[in-house]
Amino acid sequence: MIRSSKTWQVAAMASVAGLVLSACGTTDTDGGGDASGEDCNFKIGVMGALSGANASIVLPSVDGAELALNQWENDECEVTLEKFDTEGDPAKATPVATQIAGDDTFIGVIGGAFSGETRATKSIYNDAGVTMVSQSATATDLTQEDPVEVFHRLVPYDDYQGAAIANYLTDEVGASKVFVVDNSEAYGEPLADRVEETLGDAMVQRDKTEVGQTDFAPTISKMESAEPDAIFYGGYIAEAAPLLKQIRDAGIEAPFVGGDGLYGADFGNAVGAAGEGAVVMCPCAPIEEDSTFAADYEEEFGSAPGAYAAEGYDAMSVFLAALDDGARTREDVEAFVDDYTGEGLSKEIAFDENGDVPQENVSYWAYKNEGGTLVPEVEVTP
Amino acid sequence: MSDQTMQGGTASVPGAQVAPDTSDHDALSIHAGPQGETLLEIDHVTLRFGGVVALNDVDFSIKRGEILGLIGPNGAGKTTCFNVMTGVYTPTSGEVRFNGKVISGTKPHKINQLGIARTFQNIRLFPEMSALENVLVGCDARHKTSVLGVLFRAYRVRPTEDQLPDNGFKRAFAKVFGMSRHVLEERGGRIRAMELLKFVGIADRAHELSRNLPYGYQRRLEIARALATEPELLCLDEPAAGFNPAEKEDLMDLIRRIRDLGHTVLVIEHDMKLVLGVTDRIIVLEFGQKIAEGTPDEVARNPKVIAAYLGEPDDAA
Amino acid sequence: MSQIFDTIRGFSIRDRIAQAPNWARKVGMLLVIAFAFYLPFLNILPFAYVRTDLTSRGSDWASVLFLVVVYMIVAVGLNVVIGFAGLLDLGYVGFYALGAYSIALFGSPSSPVVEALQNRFGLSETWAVPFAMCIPIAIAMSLIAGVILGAPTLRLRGDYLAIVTLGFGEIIRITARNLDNVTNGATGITNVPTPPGPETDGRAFFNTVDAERWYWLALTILIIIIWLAFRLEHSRVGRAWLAIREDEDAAAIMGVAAFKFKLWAFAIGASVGGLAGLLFGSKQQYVEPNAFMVNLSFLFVAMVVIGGSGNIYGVLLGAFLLTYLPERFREFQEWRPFAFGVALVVVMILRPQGLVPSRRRAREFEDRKVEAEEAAADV
Amino acid sequence: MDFDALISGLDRHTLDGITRGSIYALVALGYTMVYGVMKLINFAHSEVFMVGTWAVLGVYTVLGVGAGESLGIVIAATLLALVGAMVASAGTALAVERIAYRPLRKKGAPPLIFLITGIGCSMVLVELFGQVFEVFFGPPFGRVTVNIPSVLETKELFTIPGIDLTITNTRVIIIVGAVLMMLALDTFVNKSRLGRGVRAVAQDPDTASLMGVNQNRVIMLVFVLGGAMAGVAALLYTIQYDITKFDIGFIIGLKAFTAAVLGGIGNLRGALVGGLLLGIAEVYASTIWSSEWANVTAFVVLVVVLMFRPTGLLGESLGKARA
Repeated sequence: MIRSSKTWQVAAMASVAGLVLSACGTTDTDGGGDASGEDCNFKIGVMGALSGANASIVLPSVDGAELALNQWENDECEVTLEKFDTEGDPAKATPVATQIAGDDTFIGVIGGAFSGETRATKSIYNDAGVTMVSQSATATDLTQEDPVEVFHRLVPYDDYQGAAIANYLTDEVGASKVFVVDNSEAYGEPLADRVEETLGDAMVQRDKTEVGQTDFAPTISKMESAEPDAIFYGGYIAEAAPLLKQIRDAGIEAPFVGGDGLYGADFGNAVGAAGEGAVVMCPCAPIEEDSTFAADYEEEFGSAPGAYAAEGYDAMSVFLAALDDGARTREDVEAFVDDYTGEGLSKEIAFDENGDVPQENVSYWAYKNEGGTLVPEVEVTP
Repeated sequence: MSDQTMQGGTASVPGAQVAPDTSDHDALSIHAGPQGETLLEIDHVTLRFGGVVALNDVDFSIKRGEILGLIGPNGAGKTTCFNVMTGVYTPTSGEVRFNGKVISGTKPHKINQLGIARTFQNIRLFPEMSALENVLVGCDARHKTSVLGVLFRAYRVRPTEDQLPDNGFKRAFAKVFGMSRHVLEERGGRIRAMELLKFVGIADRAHELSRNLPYGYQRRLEIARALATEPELLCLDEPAAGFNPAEKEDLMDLIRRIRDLGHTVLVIEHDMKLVLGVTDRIIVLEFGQKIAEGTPDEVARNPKVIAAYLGEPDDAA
Repeated sequence: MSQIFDTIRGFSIRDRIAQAPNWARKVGMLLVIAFAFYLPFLNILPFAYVRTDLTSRGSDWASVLFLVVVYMIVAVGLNVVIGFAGLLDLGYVGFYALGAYSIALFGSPSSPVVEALQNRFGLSETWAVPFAMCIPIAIAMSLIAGVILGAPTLRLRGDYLAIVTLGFGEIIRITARNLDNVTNGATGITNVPTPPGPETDGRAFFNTVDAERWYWLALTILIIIIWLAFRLEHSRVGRAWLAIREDEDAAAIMGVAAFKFKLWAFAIGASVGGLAGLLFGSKQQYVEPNAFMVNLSFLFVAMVVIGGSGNIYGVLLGAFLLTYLPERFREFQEWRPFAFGVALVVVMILRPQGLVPSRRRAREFEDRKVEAEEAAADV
Repeated sequence: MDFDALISGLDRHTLDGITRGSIYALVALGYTMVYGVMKLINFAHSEVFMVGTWAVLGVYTVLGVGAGESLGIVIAATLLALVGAMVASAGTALAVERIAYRPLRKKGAPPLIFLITGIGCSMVLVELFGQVFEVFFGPPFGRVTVNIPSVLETKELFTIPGIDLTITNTRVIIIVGAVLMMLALDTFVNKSRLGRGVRAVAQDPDTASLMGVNQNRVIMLVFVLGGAMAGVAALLYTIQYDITKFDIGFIIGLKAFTAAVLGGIGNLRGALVGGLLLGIAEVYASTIWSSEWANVTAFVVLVVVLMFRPTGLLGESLGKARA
């Protein structure tokens, strides 16, 4: 018992010490900068896969947003861009979204970059009234089946993209027997579904593969018997590279077309010689090489603007325009963005009632892999 | 816990004569059927492993209430015989009947529930459990609480007067709503386990891990654990191995007292003196075959037995 | 590192707790629970440095706490399988996924299953199975899955069981991804229901913004589950598991129905995992197959082993550390997986029995160490 | 469901399956050898394979070779890459043993601890290539897919007449290479003096050490051999698929481990049988349905086989590898 009474002494001392220390103060869990209508100190979040295998599709847009912020001139307001890494994982995106939603100094979010995390977080942002402008989430349901007030995006949804790809396949490539492959994931499968829908009879066969797969022999043998005159793949670079290599090894020379999941700076490097001439479709207009944006971007980040860099720039510009316009609360920003119209880098920006850019403003481009870089080939309409 | 009060019991020093057990063990006696009837029949059992014949047409029976010895030189098939009886092996041909019911091919835990328990030649206690817990595992074999019963304690029973808690409120509650069978079983199990430890004479170290117990205690703990499952038939596999003469005396006494509780006992033993001293009847095995059967006197005079043992004088020691 | 452990051991906290008077232990327990409930609002220096939202790039403290508690539930459930029964389950994420999917499939008005029910019985478009009904469905589904998985495979030896369970976890995920007409495939299911509650500030009580309410709900469930787990541990069931772990054959001969108890361990673990998955899916309000990758199974096992397999407090600590630390140190984002791997190796080498091992396990380790040293000395 | 496609091209699909399975089998050898001797699952073995693929890339980069070299250079570069991959993989395996497993063995830790440590090692190795090296050395390290030049280009060798089955040089190299390496390993374990030591330790470590077998040396040897086989697998993999990535090891490792268990873990020939069976089963399933069901098929095959043969097709035990 003697020993245990000592324990209680220690416990008592610890609690007293705790109380004394607690008088020292509290932390500022809002993360600094109280939001009030008068001083204009705001934060804009960007959330997406900043690390992980798919970061190369997201990082350029974050850089684009940063560039837009750096170039912004406004004496009144102080805006910081806060980057949140979600690894593209919806489960990791929700605490981030709740954090942003709970911090009043955030007046807007650029993102989510992918559809899955956007689906998981958009109701959080909606509840808190934080405006979202996504640079690259293309899933149809985000605006068409299950729209929320605050969600806007600068890219057209998969339905249009699928139609555009199908049109490219039939009109530009002149294919009448397209073999459609997807990666069974939330990105590739719906896109391939749309392509299939639009192609109709022009599709000979459909096959599904796995993420992380490297041996595509069963798919190749299906292709050999189907004898397609074009191949579409809805998926990401990691699987496209071995798939392409095996297609070419098998002596199938049909043109290879991929969706915007392949539109990344590392595509050329990953596919190597087998990917020469492969086409990547993207709802992103090419950035003129001599444009000021490309030059500025190159100067700032040391590389040519990659996937969705222009969309990232535009998303940031929309928010900054709202602040220029005098918006100081989330409600103001939301109202401003809903009615926004303006000439963006990527396209003529406006949002319809679902948060989509009107179809006529969107351009689709086919990029051809030439010697390891994606070169704009032709613009396509859905 | 209530078992704190139970500590003490019969204090004994390892190696020394265990003080005669004076406590009342009526609670430990089991309800056994009519004495003298056939309890277990080994009916022409043959067991082969590949080409090796471990048991060859072994045929004997055990009567309720007797102490039967099973002897034979090393490798004669005694332990194999136990393994067949307790369900570890299924005989190649022939069958084992217990209380008239065929048990060969039944799973070991089912056989235990039917009423056969055993100890092991090379002690196989649960080393990380205390002596008491080891016995409790045996007691659990007779407990009826299911896993859900443990979790939710929804199965209530009306407690007897001495099972009621002392605390006034709890007492009133228990009177109205009854008590969880799990709690009662758990409590009863502890009391019984402690009684058993006293019965075999090792209650003084009930709360020690079984692996830390001295050798003699471990042997006796195995017996207590087996008794806890309330077996009609208790099989002891070389219980005296490594004992000195004084301990062997104790053991003989213990075996008789076990029989007095109503258990039937089957003993495998090398020590002829112990076997001849304690058993009512003896079966002799050699090379997997029964070579003799009879009272200790008959067996001791049987020339085949003498030959078998003289052939291997080392093991007969 | 080991000196630190020795110092901590010097305090012999466990002995002191065990020696403390009964009332003091009860009061202490209540204080700990009260503190746990207060945790989301902890804002007093220096304790507030545990918060994960100190920088504006952090993540919401209450949301992190919620995830910590959900993983604690998982760890307590998996501890029944690994720590108590000694079975290696590498597919625990499968049960977690089943729990999340059951509430999504039956509770969400936009799930194909509910839509089929609506059409079949002419129900309105907003109809779905109520939340309260989804709980037994989720538990039953994961429990049945546990029995279906366990019944044929529990007879396999440890390492075989590991790969079979791992495969099971993958089968659940891939099936959920591929069965487009049942689970919406890779797109996942939105509008997963939340628990009912009074409307406050114009929002549902369990909404997406006030994460602390979710935390309190999960914490309550965790406490109940811990309490039940202790009941199991100190009962005939816990003894049977220990006996099976130590000597399965001897246990069987002593009347322990080894297979039955192992299957129970599996089923109990599975239903706890399912319950955790249900909480996760409901809070997330969105369920998709990629949230249930194999890596999560490894993380769960790591929680149990790092914390101290077999000891409920240990696995709670393990779950806390492995969930909390990566969130607390978000600023090192890219380096976190690397640090995680290094930490896993270092902790295991320095303290293979786990940070807070059960006493029995700790002794087993000492024995093994001595044996290993003796074996080494023989050479 | 397209059974016609399976039946009509059965020869072709079987060949595809054998090609895929050969690589599984080679990686499975590493799991099986370690398990046979130490009775533990070396979870870091998948990364041992991954390191091998990077070594191939490294050798090609240093030599500066690409597609379309002359035959002599192709053979020389491929052989050098083979050596490089074997050395790198064996070295990685050895490092994992020395740094992570040996201290645990000294403490006599149970298998579960080795498992978690192996997962930790695996994460460290993955992150080295996906993150750490990128920070220090830049590309090609990092989290992107990296192309490995097709030094050995795929060419049609001949067509089997009658069934119209085209055989390419890469296929021949993969299948023949895998079988040769496996035969060599089998002979080594069964015939050589060192191999006897391995079998002795696998059968009975205590007796083996009493007989003067140095257990540590045997364990190191086992890791080196398993690693070297993973290195061979890495070269064959790069020849066939032309890529590497920081996380490619995981899936191959998972399949290889499944293959090892399927054949009977601890049994060298079991690894071959398990690998080939798994490869064929996956390809058949991918043909009948599509590749999205391949992994499910693999695990279902495993469960079914284990239900009827609880220790795998050929049973376990490295010691009795001859049986």
